[in-house]
Amino acid sequence: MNYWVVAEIAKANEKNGHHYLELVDTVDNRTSALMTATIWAGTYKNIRANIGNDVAEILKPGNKVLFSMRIEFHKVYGLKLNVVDVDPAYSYGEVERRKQATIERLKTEGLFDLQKALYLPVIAKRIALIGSPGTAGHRDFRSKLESNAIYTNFTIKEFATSVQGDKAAKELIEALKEAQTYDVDAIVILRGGGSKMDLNVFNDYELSKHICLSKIPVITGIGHEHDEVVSDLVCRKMCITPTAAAEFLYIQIGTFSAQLRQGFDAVLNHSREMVAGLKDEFNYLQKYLIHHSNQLLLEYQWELNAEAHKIQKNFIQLVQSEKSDLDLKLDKVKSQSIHKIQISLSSDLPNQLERLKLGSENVLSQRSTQLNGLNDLLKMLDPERLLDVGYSISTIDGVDVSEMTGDLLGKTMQTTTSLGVLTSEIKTIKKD
Amino acid sequence: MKLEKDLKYEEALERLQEIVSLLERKEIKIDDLADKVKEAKTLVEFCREKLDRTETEINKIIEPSEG
Amino acid sequence: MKLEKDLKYEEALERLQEIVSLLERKEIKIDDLADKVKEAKTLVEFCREKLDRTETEINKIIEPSEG
Amino acid sequence: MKLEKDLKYEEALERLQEIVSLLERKEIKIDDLADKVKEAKTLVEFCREKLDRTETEINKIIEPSEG
Amino acid sequence: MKLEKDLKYEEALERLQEIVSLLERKEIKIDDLADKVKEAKTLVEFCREKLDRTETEINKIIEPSEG
Amino acid sequence: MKLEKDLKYEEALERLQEIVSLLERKEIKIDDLADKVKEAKTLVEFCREKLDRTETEINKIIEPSEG
Amino acid sequence: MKLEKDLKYEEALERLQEIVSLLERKEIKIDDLADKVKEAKTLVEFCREKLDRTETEINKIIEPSEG
Repeated sequence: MNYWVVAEIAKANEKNGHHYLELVDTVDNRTSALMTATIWAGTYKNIRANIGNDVAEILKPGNKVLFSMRIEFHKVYGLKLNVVDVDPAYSYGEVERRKQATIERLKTEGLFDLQKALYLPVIAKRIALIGSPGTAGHRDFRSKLESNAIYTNFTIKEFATSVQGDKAAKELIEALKEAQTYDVDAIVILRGGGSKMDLNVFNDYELSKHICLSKIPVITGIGHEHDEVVSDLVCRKMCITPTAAAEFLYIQIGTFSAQLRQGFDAVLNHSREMVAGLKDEFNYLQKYLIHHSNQLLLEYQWELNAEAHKIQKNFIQLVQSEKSDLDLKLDKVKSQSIHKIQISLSSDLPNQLERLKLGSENVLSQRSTQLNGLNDLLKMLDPERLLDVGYSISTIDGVDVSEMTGDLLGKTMQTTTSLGVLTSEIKTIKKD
Repeated sequence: MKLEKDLKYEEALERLQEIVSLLERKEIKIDDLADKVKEAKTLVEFCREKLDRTETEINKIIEPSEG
Repeated sequence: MKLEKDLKYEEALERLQEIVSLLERKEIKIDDLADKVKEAKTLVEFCREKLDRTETEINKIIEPSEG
Repeated sequence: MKLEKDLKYEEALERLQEIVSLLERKEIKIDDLADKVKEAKTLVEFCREKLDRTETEINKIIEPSEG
Repeated sequence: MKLEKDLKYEEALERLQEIVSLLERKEIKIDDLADKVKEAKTLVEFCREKLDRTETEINKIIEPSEG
Repeated sequence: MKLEKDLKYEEALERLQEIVSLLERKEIKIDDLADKVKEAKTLVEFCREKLDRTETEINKIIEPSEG
Repeated sequence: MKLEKDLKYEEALERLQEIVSLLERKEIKIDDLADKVKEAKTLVEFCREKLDRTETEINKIIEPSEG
């Protein structure tokens, strides 16, 4: 009959393929039970076939292991415990539990995040390489760093350690310590992978603590398929494989270098664009300046010309109107003068002439009338005319008879008639 | 009867008036009467002629510029 | 009949009017009548000529710059 | 007819106006008429010349810089 | 005619407009006309010269950077 | 025209734009136009020089590392 | 241009990108442009030197406090 028993391995020895274990149980850190157990070589082979290489790791002193045991009683050796099987799941859980305990402890001690606070240079080209030379991981790492298309200008200082086995933790810690004294940008811890139990060394409290305390950023490149080990968690940068660690380093630099180049190109391009843009803007501005200046000037010229034309027109109008006034005045002078002359010619002088004519006619007619009157009188008084009508003139001694005085008797009287002169003697005078 | 060559119209008229006056006053002797009358007639003719001539002359002076 | 050389139009007109006036007042002798009329006529002609000359002169003065 | 050397346009115009006025009031004798007209003409020419000269100057305001 | 040494363009233009105004209101004596015309001409030339000078200056800005 | 010793490009440009703006709005008197134009010219030269110098400088910075 | 003595390369890159950003946002004045480009150049050179330098040997530093 087999029993499942949990026991802590206190000691483990191997002889001829057989494994002899000293199992203990502890209460409050004191051994409460102690017994030896044996894994016969055949059984071990079977277990190993089932679990794999982790079996060595699982059956290490200090581990609590879930065994399937058969209790035998031997006449010579007494009560014996024969291990017939090991449940690795329990061990894994145990590893995990201890890992968690380590994490807790590191956190409690304030060490857990120390690496995270360290500055990992973006150009990490001086590398302290801790690992086992000759392993595949080691080779991969180096060859990646030395022959990639991006950046190869690395300098590597190697610290050779074993990465598995009982001495591994101690050697790794030593290497870490020594690396501190070098002027490197980063410490890379490599392990080419392995089983869970293989990698358990990196869950080691001491090792993890030293990683935390490293003044130089630590990069891990521990190949694993599943959960990270404590070293991964506390280090500055965890990479899943040595190759990944190498890639991280050169890609980091490559990215940086590319960003740098892009940034600088961008600065140059933008600067040139900016200057070109400003020049364009400036040229436009200058064109506007010229255009608007000329436009304004043109307007001023138009205005001036308009003003000049206006003033000229007004001046000319004034002069022209003055000239017409002058012409009018001169015309007036002329027409008034000619008028005056015409009046004199057509009216004054003819009037005078008419009056002259009329006056002379009047004088002549008056004189003519006067003369006619005299002539008529003369005719009337003409004696011959009197005789013709039967009158006669008698004279005595040449004196008109009517004028005679004295004694006329006897006197000879001459009487003139139309018949001739009659001579007679006065014989009588008869008075009225 | 002959008049002085340069007898003036006014003088002729005066003498005419004188003769007419004499005739009116019958102060002319019958013997002179005929002579006086003749003289008067001559004077009248002289005067008339003078007037006619003057008129003609004046017309000649004035007319041409009237036409 | 001859007028003074520098007779003025106004003087001529005045003398003309004097003559006309004399005639109108019949204060003129027949013997002088023709002479006075002739004188008047001369004066009229003088005046007319003067006016004509003045008109021509005025036309000459003003025409050229009118054209 | 000679004008004073420094006769002003306004004075000339005034004198011209005076002549016109005299003519309108018929206060100019025929004898003086031609002279007055001549004077008027001289005054007008004086004024016109003055205006012509000014006009030439006026045309120069724009001309020279137009060309 | 002489302008003040530091005459402004605006002032010159204003003075030109004043002359136009005087002309429009016929408040310029003909005797002063020639002077006014000369003044106007001087002012116009002053303005024109100022504009020309400014134009040259503007062209100077254009030339060097256009080449 | 002298610019301040430590005039910035932006300030110069701003002042240029101001001048252009004034010109556009026709708010510059002709008397000031020449001065403004002169100022603009100085500013234009300043800006152009600054741009050229900056460009040259940038090219100088690039060249060695471009080679 | 002088960089701080203990400038980190990331910081250099960051500052370079800041300059790019400023340029992209057009927040750099032309007056500062050449300086900024120069700064960028200095930053790039600072980084590039580090990248290009071959560190033939890692000098072993034995810290007194570590020993």
